[in-house]
Order: sequence, then C-alpha cells, then structure tokens
Amino acid sequence: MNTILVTRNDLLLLLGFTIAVLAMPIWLQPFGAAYPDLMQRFAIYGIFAIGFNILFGLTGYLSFGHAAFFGVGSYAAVWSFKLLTMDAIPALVFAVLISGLFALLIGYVSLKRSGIYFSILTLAFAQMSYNLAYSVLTPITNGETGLQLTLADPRHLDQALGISSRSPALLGQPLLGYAGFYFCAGLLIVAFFIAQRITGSPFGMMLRAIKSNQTRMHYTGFNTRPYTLAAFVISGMYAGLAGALLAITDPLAGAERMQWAASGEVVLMTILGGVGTLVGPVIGAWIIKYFENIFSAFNEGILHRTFDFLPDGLEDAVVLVTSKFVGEGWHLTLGLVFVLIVVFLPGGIMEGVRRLVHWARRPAEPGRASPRPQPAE
Amino acid sequence: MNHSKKGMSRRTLIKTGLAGILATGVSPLILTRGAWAQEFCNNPTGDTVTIGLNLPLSGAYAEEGADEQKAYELAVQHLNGEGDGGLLNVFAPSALKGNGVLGKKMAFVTSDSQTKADVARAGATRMIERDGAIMITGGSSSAEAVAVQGLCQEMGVIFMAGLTHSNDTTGKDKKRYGFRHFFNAYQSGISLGPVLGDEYGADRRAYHLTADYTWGWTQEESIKNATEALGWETVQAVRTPLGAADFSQYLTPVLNSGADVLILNHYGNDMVNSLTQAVQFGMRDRQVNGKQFEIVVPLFSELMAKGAGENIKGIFGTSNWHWNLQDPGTIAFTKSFGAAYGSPPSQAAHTAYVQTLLYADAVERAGTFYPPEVIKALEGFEFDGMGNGRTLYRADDHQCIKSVLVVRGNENPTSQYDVLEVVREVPREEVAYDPTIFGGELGPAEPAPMC
Amino acid sequence: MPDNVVLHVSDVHKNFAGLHALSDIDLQVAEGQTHAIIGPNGAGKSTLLNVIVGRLAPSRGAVVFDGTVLTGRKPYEINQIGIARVFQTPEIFPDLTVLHNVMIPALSRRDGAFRLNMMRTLDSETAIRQEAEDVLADVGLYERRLAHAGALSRGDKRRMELAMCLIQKPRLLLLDEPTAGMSRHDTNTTIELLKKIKSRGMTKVIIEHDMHVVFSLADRISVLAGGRIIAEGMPDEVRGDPRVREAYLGGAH
Amino acid sequence: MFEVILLQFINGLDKGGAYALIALGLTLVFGTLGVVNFAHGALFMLGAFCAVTFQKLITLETVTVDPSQLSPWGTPVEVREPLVQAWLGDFGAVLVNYSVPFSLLLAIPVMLVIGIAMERGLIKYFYKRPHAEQILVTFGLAIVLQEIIKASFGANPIPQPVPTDLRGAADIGVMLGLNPGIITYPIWRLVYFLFSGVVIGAVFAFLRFTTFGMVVRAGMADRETVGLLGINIDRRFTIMFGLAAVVAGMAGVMYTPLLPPNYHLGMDFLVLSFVVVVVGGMGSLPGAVAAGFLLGILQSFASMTQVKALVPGIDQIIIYLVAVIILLVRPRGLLGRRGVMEA
Repeated sequence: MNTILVTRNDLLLLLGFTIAVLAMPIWLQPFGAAYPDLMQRFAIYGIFAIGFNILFGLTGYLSFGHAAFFGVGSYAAVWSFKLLTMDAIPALVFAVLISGLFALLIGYVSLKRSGIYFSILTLAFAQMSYNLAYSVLTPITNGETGLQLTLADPRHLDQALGISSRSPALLGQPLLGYAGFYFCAGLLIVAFFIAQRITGSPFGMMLRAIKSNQTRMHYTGFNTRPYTLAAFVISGMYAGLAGALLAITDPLAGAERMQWAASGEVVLMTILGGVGTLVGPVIGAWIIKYFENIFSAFNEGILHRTFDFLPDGLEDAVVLVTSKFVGEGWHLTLGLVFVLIVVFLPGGIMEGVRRLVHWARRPAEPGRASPRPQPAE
Repeated sequence: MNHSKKGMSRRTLIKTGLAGILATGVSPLILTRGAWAQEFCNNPTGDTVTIGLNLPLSGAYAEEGADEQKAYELAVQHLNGEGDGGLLNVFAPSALKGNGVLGKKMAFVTSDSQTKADVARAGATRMIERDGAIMITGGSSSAEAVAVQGLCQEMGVIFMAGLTHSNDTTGKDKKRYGFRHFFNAYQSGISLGPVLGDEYGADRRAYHLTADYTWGWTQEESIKNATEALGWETVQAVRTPLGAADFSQYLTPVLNSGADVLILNHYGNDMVNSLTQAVQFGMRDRQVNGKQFEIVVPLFSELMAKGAGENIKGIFGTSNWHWNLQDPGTIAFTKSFGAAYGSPPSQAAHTAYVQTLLYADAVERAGTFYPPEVIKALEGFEFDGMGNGRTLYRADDHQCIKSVLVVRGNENPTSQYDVLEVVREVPREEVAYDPTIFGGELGPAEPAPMC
Repeated sequence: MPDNVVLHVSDVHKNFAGLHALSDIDLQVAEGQTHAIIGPNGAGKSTLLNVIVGRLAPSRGAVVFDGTVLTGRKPYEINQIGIARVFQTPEIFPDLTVLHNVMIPALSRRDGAFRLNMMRTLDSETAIRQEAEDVLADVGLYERRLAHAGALSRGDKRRMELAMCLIQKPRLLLLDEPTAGMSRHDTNTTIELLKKIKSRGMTKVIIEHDMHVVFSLADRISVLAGGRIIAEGMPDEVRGDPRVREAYLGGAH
Repeated sequence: MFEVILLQFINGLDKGGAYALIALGLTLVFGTLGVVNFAHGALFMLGAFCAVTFQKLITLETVTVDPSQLSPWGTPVEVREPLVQAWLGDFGAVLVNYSVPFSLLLAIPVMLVIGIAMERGLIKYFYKRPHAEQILVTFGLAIVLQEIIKASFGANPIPQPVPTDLRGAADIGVMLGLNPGIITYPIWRLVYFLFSGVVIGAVFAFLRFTTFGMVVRAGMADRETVGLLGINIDRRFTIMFGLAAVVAGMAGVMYTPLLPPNYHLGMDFLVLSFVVVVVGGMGSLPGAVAAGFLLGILQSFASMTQVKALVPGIDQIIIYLVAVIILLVRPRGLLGRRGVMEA
C-alpha cells in the first residue's frame, strides 16, 4: 500500500467537509450569517479550534493560554505587512514561524508539568504576554489601540517591486469580501486535512496513547515529552495561522485577543463541538461565533417581530423572557448551554449526533450489531 | 418599542410610487452633479437608510452602551419625525426636515462591541457588509474608536465617534472618514489647568497614577503640561496595570512622596476603584506642605461618578456636557430624553445623539449620501444649539471645537442623578489648539473601490 | 554461576525515609533463563522490579544489563535497551482498540523513543499491523482486536499487556505477578503461553505468589524476605530450603 | 525610604490577608472534595452582592410623587422617605451605617444555601470526572452566575459605604513611636486584615478541634479509608462545600467598601486566587495562607517605582512569574503535601 493513500472514510469526510465549507455562502443564508466577514471568522476560528484540539483532544493537555499564540500570529502578520509587503503569503509564513517558536519556548517550560499545573502554567504565560503587550511592549504592539497599518509604513519588499497595494492581497488579488473568505476557507480545508492526517498517523496514535496512559508509554520505550511538545508547537502554529488570517482579513492586531478569556473561548468551542473529534471543534467554533455576532444583535424589536403572531399579552411575556437570553444576554445562554453540555454530553455536539444516529439506526437494523463507536473519528 | 405595521396602505403605496417616478425624473440631475451616484458603499436604494450602532452592550461599559443606545433610538425617532423633535427644534443652522434623511426613513442595527477593539471592528464590518450600514457610530473607548475609524476609512464608510477622549483619535490616528464630537485629553488639560490654579494655587506638587495604555499616557502628558505651566511640580508619574482592582500598592508610596495633589488618569472601573481607595487612605484629610491634600480626576463620566458614590464629592474633573446646563439645547435634550426614559441623559448619550443629527444634517446639506460630499459638508461646519454653545467641526482634524466643562463632584446632590456640578464653562476659544501638534494624516476622501 | 549472565543486580539498597525496603541485593540472571523472585507480601519484590526498570532510583548499588548500566536511566531508555515489563495491575491504553494497543509497542521498537511521522497513515503500516495480529493470535485475542481495550476482562487485559511486551521482542521480560487475580483456567492458559515464549529464548524475571506458576516456569528462584535475598537456587533446591519455609509460613497465606 | 518600605510591607500584609481569605475556600474544596472550582470567584462575587442586596433592602424608601414640581428632565419630583429609619428609629440609622458588617448576617445563610445547592445540584456529579471537566463545568457555572447578577444589578459598580466610625486612616506610625502622619493606613483595610485573620483562625480551629473537622481532615488524607469506617463522608463534604462558599462570600461582603462590586468581580479574582492556591500547594490550608501573604508582599514591592525602574512592567506580571517559578522548582507548592497533584 502507498503511504500517501487516504482511506475511503477519511476521504469522504474530507470531501463532505470541503463542500460544507465552500458552500457556506449558500446554507448560511437562512441563518443570516452569509456575509464574508462572519464566514471568514468561521473559517479562522475553525482553524484555531482544530489546532487546539490537536493538543487538548489528542494528548489531553488542557492549555488555558492558547490565545497568546493567536495574538502573536496576528502581530507577526501585521508586522510583515508593515515592514515587508501586503502580500498574504509572507505574513502567513512569518506568523506561523514566530508563533511556532513562541510555542516551543512556552511549551518546553509548561510541559514539565501536567494536569492542572500545566493549565495554570500556560495561563500564567498567556496573561504575562497579554499584560506586557498592553503596556510595556507598546512599541511592538501599539498597546491598547492595537497594531494598525499606517501610510508611513516602509513595506520594503513592495517598494522594491513597485507595488502600492493598500490592503492585504494574495499575489495581487485583494483579499476582501468573498475573496478573503475563500482564502480562509481554503486554508481551513488544508488545516483540516493536515489535522486528519495527524490524527490518523502513527504520531497521532501516540498522542492519543499519551492521553490514555502516559505511564505505559514510558514503559513502552517512548519519550513522551517530544511528542507532547510537538503537539503543543503544532497547535500553537495553528493558532498563529488563525491569528495571521484574522490580521489578513482585517489588518489589526489587538492585545485583547491574548487575554485568558480568549483562551477560554477556544476551550469552550472545542468542548461544545466535541473534544477529540475532527469536525466537532469546528462546529463549536461556528456556534460560538454565530452566537457572538448574530444572537447578540437580537434586540427587542427583532423579538417583537419574531413573535408577532402571538396575542399581544403573550407576545410581551414571551419577548420579556427571551430577551434575557438573547441580545446582551447571550453570555447567559452560552454559559447555560455549556454547563448542560459538560454535564450531559461530555463528548459535545458530536456525541449528541452519534447518539442520535445510533438511536435512529437501531430500529432500522434490528438484527445487526450496532457499529462499535470509534474513539476519535 | 415600535411594532412594525403589517402590510402597506393604499395611500402609502401610491406615494411611494410617485416618489419613484419623481426620482427617475430627477436622476439625470443627480448624474450631472457627479457620475458617482451609485458607486459607493451601501448607497441606500430603498426607502430606508440604515446606520450601524457599535455599542458595548456586555462587559464593564454595558451601562454606558445602554445609555448611548437610548440616545440613538431617540435621535432616529426625532429624525423620522416621531416624538417631540428634541434638538431638531433648536439646532441651527439646520437642514433637517423631520422626515428622515433625504426623504428616507432612518433605521439602525446594533452590534455588541464588548469594549474591545477587535470585536468592535468585527461588528462594524458585519453592519457594513451584511446590514448595509451607511454610517457607523458609537463606542466607549479610544481603542475602539481608532480601530473602527481605521476600518471605516478602508471601507469608505463615515464613522461618527461616540465616547473617545484620547488625543490620538483626531491626532496621530485621525482619518478622513472619522469625526469626533467628544472632547479630548488635551482639551481637558487646558480647561482644567486654570481652575486648578485658582483653587489650589500655583505652588503644588502633583503625583500621577496613570492607566498603563495609550489613552492614559496622552492624558497624563496633557495634564502634566497644563499643570506644569501653572508652576506645579510633577513629583512622580506611576503607571498602573489596567483592571488592577486593588490600587493600594500604588497609593501607599503617594503618602510620603511629598506630593500634595494626586491626579488619577484612570477611567471606568479603574477610576471608581482608585478614587474610592485613595479617599479611604485618608488622602483628602491630609495636610502636606502646609496645604490640604487634593485629588483630581481629569475625565469624569456620570456613570462612573455614581459608581464612586460619596468619594466623588468635591473632586475636580472635566466633562463634555452635562444635563444641568441652562442653554436651550441642553434643556430641550434633557426634557426629551427624560420624557422617554425617566432619567437625565449622560454625556455619552448626548454625544451619541448629537453625532447622529450632525450626520443626517450633513447628508441633507450635501443632498446625497455619497461620503466625500458628506465629509465636505461636515468639514468646517459651524453650528449652535446642541448644548455646547457655538461649535465648529474643524476641517483639519475632524475634532469638534466647542466649550468644555470643568465639573466637580456635587457636595449636596438633590437626586441620584445630580452627582456633578458645573464649575466653569471654558469657552471654545480657550480650548482651541493647533491641529498640527499631534501629527497624523486624514488620508483621502475618495472611497475605496471595495465594499 | 553461569557465565552468560545478562542482568547483574549488584549491592542494591533502597531506603524509604529510613525504612530499608531493599538491602544488599545481588542477583544474576543468565541469558534465556526464567528467573523467579518469590517472597511474602512486603518482601520488596515490586520495589526490586521498579529499581530494575528505572521507576525507582536505588539508594546504593547498580543494575547492569548486558554491559549497560541501567541505574539512573529513564524508563523509556531502559525499554529501548530491550527490557519490557508487565505490571501487576495491567497498564494499558484503555481508550484505544486492542490492535492499536499492540501496534504501539511495535512502532516503539521500529521507530525508537520519538519520531515525528505524522504524514503517514496508520493504515499504511501493514507490516506492523500484520505483526500485531500475529501476536494477538498467539495470546488468543485476535477475535477481539477491534474492541476497546478498556472493555476487556481483567484476564484479557493481562494477556493483551503480555502481547504488548512480546511484540517488542524484548531481550528481558519482567513480569509482576502475571496471574494474580486470575481464575485457575486463565492461569493455566497463561502458563502455557509463557512456556511457549520460553522456548523462544527470551530472558525473563518473574515475580509470583502462586507456587504452582513459579514451579511450572522458573529455571532459577530467588527468595526475598524483609528486603534481603534469603535463598537462591534451582526450584528443587529452594523448595527444600527451611529458611524459605519459615519465611513463608511466618509470612503470607 | 524606611517609611515607604514599611508602608509597602503593611500594604502587602493587608493584600495578603485578602488573598489568603479568598484562596482559603478554594483550597478547602480542593483538599476535601478534590474539585477544582472555577466558580469560586463567582461565590466571592455573590457574597459581595449579598452586601449590595442588604444595603438595598435597608435603604428601601417610600416614594411619593409630587406632580406639582418637575425635575429638569421633565418627570415629577419624587419625595423619598427612608423606610428603615422610620420604623426602627436610631437603630435603623445604625443599621444603615453599618450595613456592610451587618450584611454578613444575610450572607452566611445565603451562601451556605448556595454552596450546598451547588454541591448537591452539580458538583457532586463531578467528583470522579477528570479535573479538566471540573474546570469546565464550574467555569460555565461561573459565567451563568455572573450573567444573572448582571441582569439583576446592571454592569455598573455599586458603591458600598464604610461605616462612618471606620472611615479614614489610622496613624500606625504613632503607635510604633514614629512622628505622626508618616505611616497612616485606611482603618477599613486594617479591619479587613483582622477579619481575615479571625476567619482563617476560625476555619483552622474548626478543622482541628471539632469531631466534624477531624473526620474531614482524615477524609482529606485518605478518603477511602474514612469511607470504609462507615462514616458518611459525603454529607460532611457537602457541608464543607457550603462552608467554603460562606468563607468566599464573607470575604466578598467585607471587600465591597474597598472595591465597589460589579458582576465581573469574580473573574477578576479567580485567576489570582488560583495562583495563590498553586503557589501554596493544592489542598494545603497553611500553604494558601502563606502564599497569600507572600504574593501580597511581593506584589506590593514590585509596584514600587524604584523596582519598576529596574525591571519595567514587573508589577504587571509578578504574580504569574512567581507561579511559574514555584511550579517549575517546587511543583507541590510551598507547603503542599508530597504527591498531591505533583507531576
């Protein structure tokens, strides 16, 4: 058998995922989410969550500081725009490299511990990065306002080549609107493919084995530190890639994206969708971004229109109750959903789907044994 | 809340039809004024025009955001000819007719900015791309304002800033598409300086605690310059982390520093906490260098003053506007806002309301929504009746030049809203400054080919 | 003393906070032999095993395997030298399938302690898979190769763990009570299995309570009591040793 | 210079007392129940809002609308008459003045109920689940709790008064024989420091000298054995969770005059209290107290201009830096037991 061959199931999954991502402008229409900026975010945070899952989902190491790599990726990309060129490729390469290096450094230290101590170490590093980025490192990060492009930026490479683009571009094609979305979507698919390969590779199996029983790994002759470190760096690079893409679609890098709340967000995404699965984290990312952008904009006016069909008194009551959960109350809904998921569906939405499929199949195929659940895709 | 009416009456149908015919008849006229008629971002084609409100609806500034939203809703009502008309009746010169903007009803969409520059930009992008917002407005921090105005410049959409006080918004980071009605740190310095000189004398030693980010630094610098010009000495300027919660470790060194004035360059919760704690340290009961120790908070907001409770009493600061002023504009706005919501408006609400009216008026005067024309109409526009006296939208940096209030925490409030008293209305001439001192470039007015 | 000794444990002491868990241990295991260590509960058998595999550092003394000093090395290095271990309570990967459980040690033998082979697919590892299936067939778990390891019975888990060690073709296999808690039937199957491997010439150190197991398998026996070796010899010699009887009668069971 | 250092030291003690108090409940829950509680900050915040609620209750007013007079914003002037004073006279006035300490009386039962409800309703299902899942579910719970508070009380901070007798600063310098005016310190902070000392002492005494406490301590050391003894350890652990909630809540109540509470208060203190617990050693009560003081003092000194001039930004990261160093050098924390969460 050839080593680059993909199994049929993997190929089908990849195909399905590709179609779902590329067709976003169509199927998101009824949800009111089919506009480029939000779809770009869907793709970007999808990448972030996929990368986070490579660490958390496979090795079980819960990092509370991944936002730091996301932020570093953004800063690196914007600096590439400022100093070199408005082209996206150098920005991406630069961002992935820098965030990878940063992850190597932090991972090397943090992975000396495991469990909650590892979480606290990553949290501490991320908070230090955020605090410094906001204040002392302002010459590099432009602090509170965030790093932005200015007319005075040197852009040495562009100048040498005589290009005078004002917005991020890919080989001369400006990455705005749908072009930007398809660029991000393409990278999401590539990121998904790589994650799929990693998960299905011997390396991926080692990571899962580390999560399952680290002691046995040691007595089986494996040095687990390089494995976990590799996973940490890869997922840091994913975060950097996502951060860079956010800077490409919108050339600004702010310190807030490094705050621990932002790290918590990617944890929520992964858990919500289904930790350890390939598709789950992406779905989680989409749901949270949908909440943040669409759900949060529901105001009472919209609710009144939605419940217009109800009799007046009832309408007001329904609107009063629902308004606590939508609009500015979206955090409450998110928190509740999250608690319910962790309590009842620790495997996230993917587990819910699996249970549903299982439940739906059983009466249809009474004689056959149900398919054995696979550990991770 | 408005309930949208289902269906459309025959009469309105006929009217709309007529308007359509009229529009076709008139269109060649518009074309002669420029070939750009349809070629700009979100040119409203229907009978409504949508503006995007970028407000902190969650997070620490949620109340400020809620107050701004009330003001925007009120402004939109007034522009569309509903309610009591508010400032439309006193604002002069005004091209507003109370029938919407250029005959189109004004509508709005909102986005929760969470007081984060990133999120604010994402929200603005959404409102421009998806909801077709012709103009973006709102915000409660300078970081948001600078970030969103940069975006709006790229997209070719006008941004009418809400609450932003940093010098950078109309200084280093000014943009052709960004406009600020609110005052800035530099103006706080020049207006506060003389009052401090009168009250506390020329021989003072000041100690600054400054929020460690861009706004804090610009304010510290502005106040330092203003007080040093009075002859004050700056003993020390210490940077404090954002959101430090407990400031005691920064307050203890003040006690034996020989300083007799403490200047808190904090805003929001930082200001509430640092002021509360400073007062608890007994600073206001101290005698240093034979003088009464004083605390100054250069930028005030009513909501934060409420948060600081009793501790705000007698503290000097500056404000963009206050509902207690006695000019016709303020009286009209306070009445109108109070009637709608049962409480007086905050300065954030005021600036939000005024910005909406100013934009609508500029569109009316320009006769088009085409941004470069609207920008031209706003640049150098001089008006009165909005509560700040005669005001100029300066063309060089898009900063409104108008009077600034020096305020003090009210010693004897008559109600829970009566937390501040106006000490001095510093006239416009005194707070005008040379726009070139902060550098920056406005950039081009031609909209980007994108969007 | 046989001259083809591969494992030397010389002068090993282990103290836990002043408590002497092991004193003055000297042990030689010859190549290809099955060496059993027996002794009552608390005699220090597991401690000795832990010292050999690097889980515990001895307070004094050294362990040498085929000219390589093991003392101070990490468990994974010791495994890479060719020493595998079966635990008293099975240490397996409960979340993975039985097949994967067995493939992982095979990959360790082939790829070493670390290899970043993330662009290959597991399915392309046909040779490793074939090998794993063969070993599983040997231990009688082929039918259950796609089951979750965590769902296996205790006996099956032990057999799988044994398979995980066997696939590495270790030069020295350490077994910590491989039949503890097993039914008589399972114990006999396991004895048969271990006899089968014995014929392959692998060196084994086995800790066992069950005398039946010990005398069926061991070529040589050391008796541990109170952290010291009190007797050593061929099974028949040990069986007759009065000190052993005393230790056992005074001790357990 | 001496005065500055002495003042910073006192400040460090004051901060340390607060940190120790906040971390105490967290480590109590971890030590007894083995649960990593990310909602602990939210409990602190709920305590603070007990004080807010109490203050709102006792300052209830009768509102009479006077339509003949209009306020500048056009609504009729309201004449407000405080209820409590009308009913209780002088005692009512004392109650209003001392509303913060009095609200402890409200906070203790309320927090006990909240704590027990939390444990019975949610936490108990997570004893056997991994720490990561405990973190996640309590994190979600913390979000829900703070959003409920925000929906009921708004986002703005709500100031709480210091009782008039305890306002201002005390001259500690004079007590130490120095000149007056050199070392002064806010009275309420001294009260808080004493309060934290009393609460910490009470918790230690409770665990040391009562049978209940002894069983719990035994349970902390070896849960299974105690369970085998036929003691219903679960019920005791429920009460311990309630106790931890009460400690967090009382810490929150007394903190309100120093920091006008808003809904976000809990999250602000969450990371900090975790760092304190980790530095002290997970599950070690004396460790939490020692680490609280250590971090308080370090933070105080790191904020001095002289130190900041040497290492810019050190005050922004000192807490995290200490955590990183401790975790790398001594993972069980300052006073943690060997083997507890050591890895």
